Amino acid sequence: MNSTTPDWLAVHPARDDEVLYVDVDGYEGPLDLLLDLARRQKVDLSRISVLALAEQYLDFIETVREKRIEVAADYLVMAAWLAYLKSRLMVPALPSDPEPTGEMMAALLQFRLARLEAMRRAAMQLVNRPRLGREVHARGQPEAFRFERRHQFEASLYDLLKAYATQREKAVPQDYHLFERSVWSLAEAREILQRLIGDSMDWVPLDTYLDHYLGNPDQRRTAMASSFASSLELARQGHIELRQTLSFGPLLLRRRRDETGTGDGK
Amino acid sequence: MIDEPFGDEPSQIAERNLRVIEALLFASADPLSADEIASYLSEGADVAALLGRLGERFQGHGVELVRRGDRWAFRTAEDLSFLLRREQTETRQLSRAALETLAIIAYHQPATRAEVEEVRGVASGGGTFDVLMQTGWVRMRGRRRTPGRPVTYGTTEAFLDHFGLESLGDLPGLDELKGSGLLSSRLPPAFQVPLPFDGPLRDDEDPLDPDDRGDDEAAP
Amino acid sequence: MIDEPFGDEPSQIAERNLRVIEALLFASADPLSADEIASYLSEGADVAALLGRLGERFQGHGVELVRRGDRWAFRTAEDLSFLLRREQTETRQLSRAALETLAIIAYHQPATRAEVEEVRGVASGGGTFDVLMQTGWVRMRGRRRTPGRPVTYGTTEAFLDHFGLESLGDLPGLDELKGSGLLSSRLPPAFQVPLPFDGPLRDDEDPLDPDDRGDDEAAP
Repeated sequence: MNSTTPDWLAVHPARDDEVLYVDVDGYEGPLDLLLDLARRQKVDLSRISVLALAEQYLDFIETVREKRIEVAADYLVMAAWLAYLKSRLMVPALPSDPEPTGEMMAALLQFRLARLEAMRRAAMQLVNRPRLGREVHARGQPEAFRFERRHQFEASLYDLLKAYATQREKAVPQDYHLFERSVWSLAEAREILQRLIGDSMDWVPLDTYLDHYLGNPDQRRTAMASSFASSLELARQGHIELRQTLSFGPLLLRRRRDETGTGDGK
Repeated sequence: MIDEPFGDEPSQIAERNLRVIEALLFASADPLSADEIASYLSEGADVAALLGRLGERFQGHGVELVRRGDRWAFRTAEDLSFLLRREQTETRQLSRAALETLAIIAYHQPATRAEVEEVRGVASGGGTFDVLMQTGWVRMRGRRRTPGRPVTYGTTEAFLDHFGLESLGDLPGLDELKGSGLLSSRLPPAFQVPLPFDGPLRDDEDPLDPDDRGDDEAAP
Repeated sequence: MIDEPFGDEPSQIAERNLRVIEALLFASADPLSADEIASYLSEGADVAALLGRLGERFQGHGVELVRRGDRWAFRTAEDLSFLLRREQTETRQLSRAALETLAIIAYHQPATRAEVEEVRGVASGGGTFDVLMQTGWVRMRGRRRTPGRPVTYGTTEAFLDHFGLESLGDLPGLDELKGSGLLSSRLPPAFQVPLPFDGPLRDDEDPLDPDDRGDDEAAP
């Protein structure tokens, strides 16, 4: 092994038990935890005491839970299975019992542990092989097919234009966003109107105030409608006065006398 | 290429073919198949025999001809590895979970995600398989003909190339694992010990759907 | 490397040195100088003589040892270079994201990645730009003189070539796009199609730094 060996090879360096008891997250699932506990028995996996292993696992989970550390469901399922395994191992099976014997269950567990360990070892051997780009190298300056690559990609002008048009069109509502003023909310209209009227005590037609906005066809209607509605509201609240001398004549507005100087209405 | 006398036509043609193969394989960073090579050679050339001869010529060289699955490539000799050792800084190091998953796929292929999880005893995050697919070492092979039609995974030729294996039979410790029955995905160990298999689809595998992205719940 | 008898020590060392040079030159991305090579060889090795011998061995091969200035490399033999130029008919379609990005770069160039993203309304993965650079249709022009100095992208002559355009001015404008039905006629009056520009750097563009790889965070 050397410095470039990936971290995981040093998987579980002899942890001391204190660390072990809180570090459930350090394990990749219940089988990993069991394998680690099994290794602590320092015997060949085939000669391991499954009963002792089950007890250690159950103790571990119990301790962790006492410390109110949340344990993933996988671990609890395994705990339940091991508790059952333990009971099967301790009570001799009756010949009529249809359930698998404790010995069968123990063999199953041993098999799974051995298989996981074998796969780990295999992964380690694999990763320690002379690997391409590290110990073994391909041609550093490949020459093949350099010329054809330019033509490898296909797209027609139509595709290109279609893609562009679609994109731009899709973005249009966002472009509209800039002009969204074209709908005046009542609150906006009210604010604009109050600002325009200011402290003016003279009768001025609404159209004159809105002159700047009415010139813009996008805004004409909404400016007129919202301002009118707001002017009614402002009049009702006593901020301004309204006058219209003839039907369809200009709507005149002025600030109410006792409102002078309080643009924001008390 | 002057270690053999030539002058008669067939040998001249063979020499030329050898030169072409040498140039092609030297020029390409990725292994080439016999078919790909054949299209550059004279009609009816015996590619396998030519590759064999080329391999002999480069035996003991600093660069050797190697077989990777059904493909061939020149690679620097393994025994020079300590001299040529380069740290791969660009490639991210695989997580432990990913390496374990890779090994399980390699030794148990074709393997479904559930089978990998069964060996590891823990649910794999989707990310692990994605990362492995990104390395180019693992591919989706097809779908298992069982309820849910889970995707089956296997290794690629890039996998063989990266780890310097001629074929899956070169996987380290394969014989031992086979002997101990540890390659079984079924429990308890079945009598018939399966071998990793990266050939065409098996009887219990369906091809992937077009545009299959490996979501485990495929439409039946 | 077995075409000469050896057995005596000096010849064994020379053989080994030859193997190392062969592997080094094969694996190196750039031609190597004699000095660079020497650092891998046994003490006091005569690099020039070894290179001469290696060159002889590869004479007439599909691959030859060539000298480029003071440096050495393996190259496909001249007479076989046609092998590498073979057109492959296999073509790949651009992904939708790549096509959209290309289109926006074409019309809005010089455009930064952020500007493209603004039009597309989604963040582009780095992969999209990489693919476009691979096509050879898009190039980095320079860096915009704004905070962050983002890279500006534009199209290449290969782009014009591929799409059959004499110049960027041939890209259809707003009215033509509307006329062909590609753009709907119900667009806000403010809707405009920019005039693309692929000339020299503009006032607000700085040249790329040497070895600029387009990382968006460049040193100022």
